[in-house]
Amino acid sequence: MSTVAEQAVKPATMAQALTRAMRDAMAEDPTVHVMGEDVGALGGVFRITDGLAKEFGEDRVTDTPLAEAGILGTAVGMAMYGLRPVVEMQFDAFAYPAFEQLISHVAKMRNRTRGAMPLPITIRVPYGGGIGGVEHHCDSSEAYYVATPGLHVVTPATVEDAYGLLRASIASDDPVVFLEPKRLYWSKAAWSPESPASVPGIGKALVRRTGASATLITYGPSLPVCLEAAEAAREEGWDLEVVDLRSLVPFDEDTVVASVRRTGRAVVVHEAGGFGGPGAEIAARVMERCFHHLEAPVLRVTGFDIPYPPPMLEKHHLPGVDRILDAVARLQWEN
Amino acid sequence: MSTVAEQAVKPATMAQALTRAMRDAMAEDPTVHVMGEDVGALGGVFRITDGLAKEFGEDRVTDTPLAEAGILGTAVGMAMYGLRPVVEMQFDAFAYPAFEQLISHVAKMRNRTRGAMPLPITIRVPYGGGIGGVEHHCDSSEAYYVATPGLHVVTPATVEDAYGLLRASIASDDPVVFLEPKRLYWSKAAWSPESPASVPGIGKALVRRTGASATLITYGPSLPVCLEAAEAAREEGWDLEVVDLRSLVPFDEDTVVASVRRTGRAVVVHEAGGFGGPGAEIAARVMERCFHHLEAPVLRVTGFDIPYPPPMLEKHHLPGVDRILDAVARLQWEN
Amino acid sequence: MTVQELPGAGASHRATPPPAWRPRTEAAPLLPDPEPYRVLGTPAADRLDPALMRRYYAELVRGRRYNAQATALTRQGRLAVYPSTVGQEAAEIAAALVLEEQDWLFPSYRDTLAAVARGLDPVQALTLLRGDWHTGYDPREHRIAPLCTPLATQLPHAVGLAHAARLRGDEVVALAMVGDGGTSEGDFHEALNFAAVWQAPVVFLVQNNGFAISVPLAKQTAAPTLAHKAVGYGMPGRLVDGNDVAAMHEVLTEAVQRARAGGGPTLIEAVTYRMEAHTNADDATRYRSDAEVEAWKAHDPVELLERELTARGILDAAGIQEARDAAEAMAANLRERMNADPVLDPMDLFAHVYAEQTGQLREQAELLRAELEAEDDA
Amino acid sequence: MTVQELPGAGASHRATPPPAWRPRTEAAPLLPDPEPYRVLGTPAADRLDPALMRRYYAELVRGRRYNAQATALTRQGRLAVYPSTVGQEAAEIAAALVLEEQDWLFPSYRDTLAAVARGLDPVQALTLLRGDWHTGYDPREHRIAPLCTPLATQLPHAVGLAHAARLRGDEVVALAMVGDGGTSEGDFHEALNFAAVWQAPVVFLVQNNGFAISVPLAKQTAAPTLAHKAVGYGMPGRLVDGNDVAAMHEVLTEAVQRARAGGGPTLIEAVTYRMEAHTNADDATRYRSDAEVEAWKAHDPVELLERELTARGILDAAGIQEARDAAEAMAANLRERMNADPVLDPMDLFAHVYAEQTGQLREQAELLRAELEAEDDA
Ligand SMILES: Cc1ncc(C[n+]2csc(CCOP(=O)(O)OP(=O)(O)O)c2C)c(N)n1
Ligand SMILES: Cc1ncc(C[n+]2csc(CCOP(=O)(O)OP(=O)(O)O)c2C)c(N)n1
Ligand SMILES: [Mg+2]
Ligand SMILES: [Mg+2]
Repeated sequence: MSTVAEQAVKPATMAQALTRAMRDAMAEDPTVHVMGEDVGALGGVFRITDGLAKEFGEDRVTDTPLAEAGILGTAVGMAMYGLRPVVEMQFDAFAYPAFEQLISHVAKMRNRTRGAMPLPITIRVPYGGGIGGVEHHCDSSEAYYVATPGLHVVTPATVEDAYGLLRASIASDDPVVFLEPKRLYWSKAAWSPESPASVPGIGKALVRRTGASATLITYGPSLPVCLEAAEAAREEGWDLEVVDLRSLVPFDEDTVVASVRRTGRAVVVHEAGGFGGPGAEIAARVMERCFHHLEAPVLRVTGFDIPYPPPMLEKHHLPGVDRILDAVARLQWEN
Repeated sequence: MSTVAEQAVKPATMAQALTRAMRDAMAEDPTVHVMGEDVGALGGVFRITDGLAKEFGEDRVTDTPLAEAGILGTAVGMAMYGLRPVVEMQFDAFAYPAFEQLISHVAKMRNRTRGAMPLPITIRVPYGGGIGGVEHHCDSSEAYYVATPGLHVVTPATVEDAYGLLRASIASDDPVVFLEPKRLYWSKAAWSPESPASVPGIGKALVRRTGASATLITYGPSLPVCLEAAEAAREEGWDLEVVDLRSLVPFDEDTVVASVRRTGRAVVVHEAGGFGGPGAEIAARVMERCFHHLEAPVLRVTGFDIPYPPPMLEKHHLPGVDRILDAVARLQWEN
Repeated sequence: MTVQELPGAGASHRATPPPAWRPRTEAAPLLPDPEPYRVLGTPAADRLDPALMRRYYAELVRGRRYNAQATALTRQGRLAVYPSTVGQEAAEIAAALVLEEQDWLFPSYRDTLAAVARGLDPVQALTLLRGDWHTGYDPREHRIAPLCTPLATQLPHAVGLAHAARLRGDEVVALAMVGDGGTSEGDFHEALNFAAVWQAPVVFLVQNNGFAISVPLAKQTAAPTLAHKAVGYGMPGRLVDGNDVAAMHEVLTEAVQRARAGGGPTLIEAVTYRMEAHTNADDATRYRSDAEVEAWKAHDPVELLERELTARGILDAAGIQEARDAAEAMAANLRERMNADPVLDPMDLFAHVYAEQTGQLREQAELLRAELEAEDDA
Repeated sequence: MTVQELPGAGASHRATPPPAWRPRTEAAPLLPDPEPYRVLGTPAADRLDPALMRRYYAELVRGRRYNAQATALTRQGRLAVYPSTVGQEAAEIAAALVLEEQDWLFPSYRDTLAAVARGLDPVQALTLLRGDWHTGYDPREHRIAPLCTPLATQLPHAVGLAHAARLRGDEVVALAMVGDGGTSEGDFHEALNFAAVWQAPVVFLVQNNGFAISVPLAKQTAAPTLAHKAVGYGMPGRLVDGNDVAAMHEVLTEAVQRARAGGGPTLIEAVTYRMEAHTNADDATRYRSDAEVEAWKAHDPVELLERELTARGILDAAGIQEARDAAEAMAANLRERMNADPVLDPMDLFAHVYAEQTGQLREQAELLRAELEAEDDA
């Protein structure tokens, strides 16, 4: 392994940070097991489990048969026996076969047994678009997870958070759906695994950029877009604050509400479809808690309410800087 | 079959209206097929398909093997060949095994094929609680369906609508998730199948009670509760309007917005969990469109964000009259 | 046999056949006997262990009484619903008795009797069906997974648990129960496949009781028998008379031992019959004839054993009476305890959703607490 | 055999065995041959139909060229991704050619070649992988279901369609394709079970090409062969050399005919090998040896046929050249047409979500239209 000094200077990708998080968790805790399709010799189709099988052996890093319900279902059993399975779903849409296991068991087991049988399972799901993937490879399915009590739903937007949040997820005694923004896998930052101190566990949002005119509330793949939009907004005379939720469940209402109360205006941004999407909850909740502070309704800039488009059209679907700025412009500035 | 005169006077249950809707659709259109677990000789565990197998034979009313993905998946193939399958899922939570088929195929087939291959499938799902059912028998899973573009999501609250909306769903060229409020199955109304004229197809909300002080927005099993709450509210001096959505997708924004602009206050009521539930979308949308008309934030009275409780505790979970009135009281009347 | 030796590889211009492929195992040892294995009433009964059979007899009588008492409790409104195992007691009880202490049982929603036979307090076993808390026991205490309502979904849990135990070096066997209808679910398939690939120490016990609610076996499968499904996973399949408790004991024991010894999973089909309706809420006359039920009465598991044991002098009138008295005592105790209203704390709704309550749940809990206090005041 | 005749029913105190149970079919006719069926290089090749084999030869050469061209297009950025079927052409093409016009093909994501062999324009077949519209053809025109990415999910569609056709009295057979990995999915199980119970006219063709991306067959199943899975559904299972196009033709034809005649479904395992990486994006050296790939080269489906046909004088140098020329022409045409940028209308995003646009979608379409107009203005 590389030394601290090396790590500190070299920029790392989010993919590397995720791999490192699993590696460190496995090294520290022998009950952590990684399982999924192609996670062994291949290291996963995104190479996120690269090298783990070699280091920890096939018993702890297991290429399973090709059956997602089976993967999650057996992970439930393993967790019942005291292991901490980290499950990889190969793509967002290929987690759907495991929905019954997820909803009826993973999310409910602790509650059903009055706390006697918690399930510390981390379900890693590469999600979202922007990588030219064909249908079924680009879904943003967080609405389903968010609406399922008993699950934590976490998604990093930075290299550092990728490490810290994945470590926290694996350490959690509750099941975590860990959504990995595919198109940020290769994003880079100067990062060393020795300093993940800034991630205070699951459930804390972070103000990534302070601003006074309005708040952009976002997470995962849309954070860089929002930061870019905030930069561009300066030309228009808007000073935007950007909040990175990092975890959708638990939802850090206090951080969000404090920001919006300060700015008086908000736009929620995510790739998932708007109708019934997570942004609806955020908008509804913000309006409930900030009603008398709001100068304009909370707006949403989201993916359209359509099946994910083919690669050649995806740029029209994804929330981009212009669409975000258009929404900011609609925040009733002339009032 | 009974005569018009008989029908007109006899009260009918919602269960009977649903049965009659399938019967009439099957009699009119030989491509309508009913399939599911126990829908044949038994007539379904709720007896909603009672008598259909006898009248139309096993080829058109089919007891399938016990596998929900298989049921919906074969229905997709049947629809591809020109049939109109009406699929019964035995209970809400037992529709989950069919999620991948629903999300990745049923919802997307028309779009994927640029309209060449629409799927006229009706998926009947008995849903919700209030009948003393054990776990997995009382879920309100509409959030999942609502967040899936390509599906219509319909739910009747009255005997008349049960008939009319089910006919409209079966007649629809698009897939419809038809949510049947279990606890209203045995609700009664004087109703004759010969006069379903008041149901103008899918996608129209209805003001069930006019009022001036605030709007209760609801659907399905919560409509009777809201109407009761509206009655009780008169004592408190509130004159509540009650809107029955009847269809969550398409969502009749105009009817809802018109009502709230008139009353200036709104509470959304449903059994499904609040966090990421359909009420979030409704609240967010209403606030967006009615911002300057609102005297108070739109509030929500919903099921808690917990796995559905055991029968002995469900009364504490379900939105009841008192909880609705408490929410109405919080609509900042003193402002 | 390697593919090099395949017939037809003779022609001289023919390339050597593909080296990566070869049959992984022979099918023959996987195939079940064509008829259900039986002991009672056959010469094999000569080797019965009297003490064991007396124990089984007592358990069967107790199980039958438990079924009757539970159904009576539904009529008195003390149970919301009860799926009876009258007629299936032999399979239920053998499934419990063949397991050792460290082993795990994965019951389906119907299998409260198996759980009780394994030592679970019947009152705890029945909380789900009574309407109080979903799972009334700590699964780790008796190593009994929660009664599982979504069909076949607990089978992969059994596989994962058994696999985990094996990885940790523990000699744990998991026995998972499912009905004939449940074999049609995708989860059944995936569980058996994972178990076979991992050679996990699991025994899959299918109780083929003829029906999935109203749907008869002929609409559920076209397979020769459900035990034949084992072939497709590369595990042995066994067909057994589910009403013959001695046969059940032998077949299950063999499978448990194979699993414990590292020999991998087994699929067992126990042919039996659900004598009563699906649950007390069901009307079985809609889908089956009295004649069919009557015919199966002649093959009752309790009577089969009683006749065999009395004919062989293993059991006498006093032994029968003793078993019945014990069963009555159990029923009386159950009745009495079930007649007490359980006390539930509504605040428990929020206590176990997560290890740590989220802010949103805390808010909701406060709402409910305020409502309850207001009610108390009124 | 009825249960009344079961062994062990002799003891006098024994009740008559349960009347409702009996084995539904014999297992023997369901069992596959233990080795893959072969024609080429065996005496069975004496009966080859020269005209048919020349047609197959031309198609195989074209198929091989199609694969090469498609992979080349990925390098030129004209295709986003391409899962090659080099080495699997015999299975791909036989699957298409055994079908009649009214029949339906249900391809997996890998099977563009089968679709092309059935008559689909390669450019239309490739839209999904090119990145323009998901399904580039009207499935009803050639009776080819959309290429299916979620594995095994199209198998129940094939069953439903075949069942619907049979209910309507149409003699339609559905042939559904899946990989070795796909057999592990629950949908595979459910589809085969429904097909067998309904006796639907479906042929399930599993191409066992040794890998599911990186996962070898031994981690996918412990079954003797994948064809043995048929037994558990009560349908015949057939094992065939997937690189032997004559054997593929015979086995598939027999299954299609049985289905058409009302004899129900068949499961066929074609043993083959994926010569190239999973897709152009994959690195196969991470999980398999060159030696293995080399060994399979000696069993190449195109060469196997070419050798057999030239040895038998069915094919000569001119015939070979003719096939290659035709393949080159196809490739040139494909190359040229794929080099043109497809024109997509962004507004199509909203056109086919529903028969009738919802109000919300109309609003979103207006937003996009305004953006596009603003861009045009800029
Ligand atoms: C996934 C799922 N689908 C449907 C049901 C509803 N259901 C409860 S019991 C039952 C029949 C089960 O039949 P079988 O597997 O033969 O078990 P048995 O009831 O005979 O013990 C059905 C359909 C369920 N519990 N789970
Ligand atoms: C439900 C589902 N899970 C995972 C995937 C991702 N995936 C694509 S191809 C593939 C391997 C398929 O292997 P196999 O069935 O043998 O077909 P082959 O690629 O060999 O043709 C996987 C895992 C998928 N497409 N669908
Ligand atoms: Mg059964
Ligand atoms: Mg393969």
